[in-house]
Amino acid sequence: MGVTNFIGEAWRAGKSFATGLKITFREMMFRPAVTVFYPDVKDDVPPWFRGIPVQKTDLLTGEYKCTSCMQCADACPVGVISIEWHQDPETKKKVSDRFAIDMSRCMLCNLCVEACPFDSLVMGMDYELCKIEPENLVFEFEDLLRMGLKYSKAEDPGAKKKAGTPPWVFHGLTNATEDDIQDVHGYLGRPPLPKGYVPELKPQFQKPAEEPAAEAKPAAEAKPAAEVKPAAEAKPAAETKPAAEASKDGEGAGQP
Amino acid sequence: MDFLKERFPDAQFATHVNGDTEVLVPAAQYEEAVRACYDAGYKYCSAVTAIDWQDRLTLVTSLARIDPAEVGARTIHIKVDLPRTGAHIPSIAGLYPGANWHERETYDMYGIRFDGHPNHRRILLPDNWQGGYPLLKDFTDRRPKRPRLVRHRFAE
Amino acid sequence: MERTKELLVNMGPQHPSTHGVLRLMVKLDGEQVTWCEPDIGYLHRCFEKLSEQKTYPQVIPYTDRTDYLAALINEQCYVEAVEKLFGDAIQVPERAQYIRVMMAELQRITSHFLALGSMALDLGAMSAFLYCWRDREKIYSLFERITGGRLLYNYLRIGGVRNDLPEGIIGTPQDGEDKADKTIWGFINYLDSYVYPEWDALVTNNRIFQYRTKGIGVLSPEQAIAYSASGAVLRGSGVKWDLRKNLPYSVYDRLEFDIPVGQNGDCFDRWWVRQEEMLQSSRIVKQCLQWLAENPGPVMAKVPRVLKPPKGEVYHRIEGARGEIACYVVSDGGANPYKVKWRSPAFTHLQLMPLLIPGHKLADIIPILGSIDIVLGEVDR
Amino acid sequence: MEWWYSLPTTAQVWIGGILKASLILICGLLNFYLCLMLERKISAWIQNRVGPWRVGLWGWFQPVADLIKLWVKEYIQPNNVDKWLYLIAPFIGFVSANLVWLIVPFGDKLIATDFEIGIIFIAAVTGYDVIATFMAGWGSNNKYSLLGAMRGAAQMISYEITMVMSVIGVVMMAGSLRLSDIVLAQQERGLFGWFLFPQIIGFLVYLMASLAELNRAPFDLSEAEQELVAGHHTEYSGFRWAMFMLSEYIHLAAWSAIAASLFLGGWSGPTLGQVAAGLGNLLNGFGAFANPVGTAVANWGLTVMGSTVLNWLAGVFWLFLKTYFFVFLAMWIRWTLPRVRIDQLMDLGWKFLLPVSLFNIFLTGTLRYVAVAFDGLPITIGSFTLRLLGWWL
Repeated sequence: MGVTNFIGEAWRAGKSFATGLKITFREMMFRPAVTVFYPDVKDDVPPWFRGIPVQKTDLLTGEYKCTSCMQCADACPVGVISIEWHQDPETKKKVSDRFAIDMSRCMLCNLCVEACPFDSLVMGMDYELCKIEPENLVFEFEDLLRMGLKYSKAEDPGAKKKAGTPPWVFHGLTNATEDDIQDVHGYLGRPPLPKGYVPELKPQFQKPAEEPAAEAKPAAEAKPAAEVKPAAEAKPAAETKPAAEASKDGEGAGQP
Repeated sequence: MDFLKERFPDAQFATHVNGDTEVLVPAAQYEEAVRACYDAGYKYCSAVTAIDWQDRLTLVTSLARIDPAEVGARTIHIKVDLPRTGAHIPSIAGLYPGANWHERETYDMYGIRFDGHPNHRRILLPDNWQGGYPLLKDFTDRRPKRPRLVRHRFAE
Repeated sequence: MERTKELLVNMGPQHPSTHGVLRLMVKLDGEQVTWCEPDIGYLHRCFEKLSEQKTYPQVIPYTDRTDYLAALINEQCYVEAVEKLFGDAIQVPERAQYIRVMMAELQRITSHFLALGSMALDLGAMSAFLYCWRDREKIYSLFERITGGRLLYNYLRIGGVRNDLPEGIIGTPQDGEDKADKTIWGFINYLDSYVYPEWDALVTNNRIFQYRTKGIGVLSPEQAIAYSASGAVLRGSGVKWDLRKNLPYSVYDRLEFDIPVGQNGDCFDRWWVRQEEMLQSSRIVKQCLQWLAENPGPVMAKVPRVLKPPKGEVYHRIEGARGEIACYVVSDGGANPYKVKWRSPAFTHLQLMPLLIPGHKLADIIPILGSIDIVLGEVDR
Repeated sequence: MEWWYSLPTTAQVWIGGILKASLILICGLLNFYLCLMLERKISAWIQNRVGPWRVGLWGWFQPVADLIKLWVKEYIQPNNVDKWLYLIAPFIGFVSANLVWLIVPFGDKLIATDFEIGIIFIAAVTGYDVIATFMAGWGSNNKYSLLGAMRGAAQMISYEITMVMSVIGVVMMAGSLRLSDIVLAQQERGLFGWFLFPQIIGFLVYLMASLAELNRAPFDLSEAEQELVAGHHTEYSGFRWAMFMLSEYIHLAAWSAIAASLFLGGWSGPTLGQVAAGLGNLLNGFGAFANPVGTAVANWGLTVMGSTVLNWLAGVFWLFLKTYFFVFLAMWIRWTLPRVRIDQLMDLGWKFLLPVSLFNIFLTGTLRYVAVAFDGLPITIGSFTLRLLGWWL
C-alpha cells in the first residue's frame, strides 16, 4: 500500500477512535448514573409484580377466601402447592388443614392465580424471599395470609363474577394491616373475637355503595393513606385506575 | 407434492392443519425420498425427530425450501416407521450437514441408529449414560428424587 | 522437519466468553486453531420429556426457560402451534395478535441488545456492553409493568394473551428519552434517536472492531443453507430469507418492514444485520402501537377450561430472535401433548463451529461465537 | 545540616540510599492507590455507574478493604507449578515497576538518582517486566497462562524498540538522555515550549507504544480476560495476584510521569513566588498605578521566589497534574476501545509505529540542521512548516 493509503488509513482510524472517545466522554460527563442503591433504595415494582402467590382475606368477615378446592394445586406445573383438608362432620363443609407453597420450586408462572375461581390467590409483590434453610422457603397458610393482607379488601357479598378484566390483573395495594381485620381463625396470634362482631372499617375500606367497580376503587383511594415509600406511591396510584375502568365497562379478556 | 407422488406411488400422503405435507415411506425408500426432495429444491433440513407411538417409532425429517422470492413454501415431513428397539436408518448428514446434530439428538433420545453418520455419539446426555433412551414412553428415571420440603409450623 | 505438538485447550464450561456452559475443545498450533469441537449438554433440563407430562397451558412457562433471552417469542411459537391444532375452534382476537407481535419485536430488540453487547464485550469494549444493559433494563421495566414478570413472562395464552396492556403504557409518539422506561413510544424514540447512533459511532464504525470482525468466520450462502443456518446468520451470508416475510404467521403480512442482508457472511455482517434488525423491529412496534391505540377490544378468545385439541400433528416455524424456532406438537386428543419437539436455532447454529473456527486465530473464536449468538438454555433445552 | 556532613561518607550514602528507596516505595504505593481508585471511578462514570460507594466517603477506602481481603485470602498454589518461578515472578514485576520512579525528576535537583542514561535506564528496567510476565506464565503450568506469557513477551519486546525510537526525537532536541536536562531544555524554550508540539508525531507513537508496553487495553493481550481467562496471572491468588495489580498501576503512573517529563515539561511551571509576583504586578497595573497592596504582594513573591522548598512543592504539584492527565488518558482509552488481535498488534508495531518513529527522527534531524543553518527561525514554527512539507512527500 502506498504512503497516501498508509496515512489515510491512520487518519480514518484516528477519526473513529476520536468519535468513540467523544461518546464515552459525553456519557461520563453529561449522563446520570443509573445505579439503584439496592438495599437502601428499592426500585419500584408495580403491585402486580409476580413475587409470590399469597392468600387474600375478607376484611369484612375476617374469613380467608380459600375454600381448598384444589384447583390451584392441579394447575401448578411444578406441583409446589400442597393442600390438606377434611370435611366438617356437621356443616359438611371443607375445612382447610394445610395450605403450603414450596417457594424453593415455584416458578412464579401465575397459573394458580388464574385457576382460582374465588379470587383468593393473588401474586404478591414481595421479592426478597431469601432464607438460610431451604425448609423455611415452604410458606404455610399463616404466612401467606399475612403477606396477602395488604391486597385484601372488604369484599362485596353480593358481587358475582362478571366477565371483564380478571380481578388479579393490575390489582392494587390496599395496604390493610392486621388491625383492619378481626382475627376469626387466630392465625395472627390474637385471641379470637366473638362471632358476629362487625369491625368498623377504616374509611378507605368502606365499600362504596352501588358502584360496579367495588373492588378496585378503594385500592385507588387507599394510596395517600398508605405508608408506602414515596417512590412507589405515584406509580401504583396511577395504575390501579385502569383495573377500575376496565372492569367497569366490562371490556378486556374473558377469564380462561 | 407431485414429484413425490409420481416417484413413490405407494407412499401415504397426508396434510397437516397448517398445510405441511407429510409422506410416510417404507424404511428402504427413506434415503431415496430425501434425495428426491433435495433434487426438487428442498435443500434446508429444518429438523429431524421421532415420535414414539407405543408400538412403533416414527422418524420425522422436516425439509424446507429456501427461496427468497417465494412466499408460503410449506415444509415436507418425510416419515418412516421403525421398530422400537434396534432401529437403524441411513443417515442424511452427508446430504444435509445441518441434520448432523439433530440425528445425534434423535439417537440420544430414541435410540435410532443412523448408518454412515460422521460422528455418531451421544450429544445431550453424558457419553457414559446407561439409563436408557429418555424420550421413549416407557422410560423410567431411576435417579433419586429430591424430597419434598416440609416446614414445621411457625419455624423461622 | 520435525512436527511441533498441538496444544489442546478446553474453552469452557467455565470460561468468561462462552456464553453459558458451552465447552469448546480447540487444538492450537501456536495461536492458530487447527481443530474445534463443541461439547454441549451441561444445561439439559428435559424440556421435551417434561412437556409430555404437563397439560397444554402448563407447558408455556417451560418454553420461557428454553431461550430465556427471548422468552415471548418461544411462547408465541408454542401457543400458535397449539392454536393451529385446534383449527377453527379457537379464533384469536386481532388485538391479541397485535399485542403478541409487538411484544415479540420488543423482545427481539432486547435479545439483539444482549447479542451485540456481549459480542462487543468479548472484543474488549466493556462500556458498550454496559450501555446495552442500561437500555435493556428499560424494556424490562416496561415488560414488568405489562406482564408482571421481568425476564420470564408467562404472558401468552392459548387463545390470546393473559391481559391487556395497562393504561398509559403505550404513550404518545412525542414521548422522549425521559419516558423511555415508562412508555413504549418513549423507548422506541429513545432507541431510534439516541441508542442506535451511539452504537454506530462507538462500536460499528470503530476501526479496531472492523479489523477484528471483517473477513472472520466467513460463511458462504450455500454453506449457510446446507448447515440449516437461519436468522441473522443466514441473512448475514446474503440469503434474503425471513420467515416473517416468506412464511407469514400472526399479523406480519399486514406490517411493513425490510429485511437487512449482508454481503460477505463474516462476523461484521452478522453484527450489522442484527443492528439493522433492531431498527426494523422498532418500525414494526410503531405500526403495532398505532393500531393498538386505535382499536380496543378483547384480548382473549373463549376457550374451554380444559384444553383438549383434536388428534393431529403440527410443525410451526417462526422467526425467533436467533433464527428459526420451530415446534412440533403431536396431540392424541388428551389433555397433555403427546410429543413436543423444540427445534432451536442456537442448537443448529453450534454445528457451524467446526466449520468456521479452524484456520483462525484463538482470539477469533470469540467474535465468531458472539456473532453466532447462542443461548445455552436453548441449545440444551 | 552540619551533623549530616559530620557523618562518614559511607553512612551518608547508606542512609540517603535507604531514605530515597523508602520514599520511592511510598510514592509508588500512593500512586497505586490513586490509580486503582481512579480506574474504578472513571470506568464507573463512563458506564453510568457510581463505582465503589460503601467503604468510606464515596468508597474512597475501597482499595484498603480490598488489600486486607487479599491479604487474609487463602493462598492457593496449584500442583506441578515450577515453584520458584511461580513464587518470585510477581515481586520481580513489582521491583521493575518501582525502579522507574528512580529517575523521575520531581523538581529542580529533586530526583532520586540523576542518571546520564535516563531513557536507556527506562528501557532496561521495563525489560524486567517481560521476564516477570514470562516467569509467571511459564511457572504456573496453565495453558492459558502460557499463551498469555508468549503474547506478553512478544508484545513487550517488540514495542520497547518503538518506544525508545519515538523518544529519540526528544533526546535530539534536548541534546541529552538525562531526564532533568530534558525538562530544563523545555523550560528554556519558554512557558509552553513543551516538546509535545514539535514532537507531536513522536508523542503519539510514544503513547501507543507505551500503552502496549504496559499491557493496557486496547493492547492488553497477555491478560485478555475474554480469550485467555486472566492470561499470565490466571493461577495466582491472594496477595501474589495483588502484586501483579500493584506493579501494573505503579508502572502506569511511572510511565505517565516519564511522559509528562518528556513531552509536557515535567515539573516546570509557575511557582508560588512567580504567581505572587505576577499578581502583584497585575495589581500595580504594571507600574501604571502602584498601590501598597500590589507592591506588598509583589515583594512577598520576590522574597518567596528563591525558597527551595516552595519551588519543590510547586514542581511536585505540576508534575502530579501532568502525570494524572496521562493516567486519565490511558483509562479513558481503555474503557472506550476494543482489543486488537496479536498479529494486528505486531503489524502495528513493526509496520506502522516503527517506520513513523524513524521518519520522526529523520524529520527532527533535518529540522535541527535547518534551525542551526538559518538560526533565528524559531524551531517550532519551522518544524510545523516543514512537517506540512513532509506530508506532501
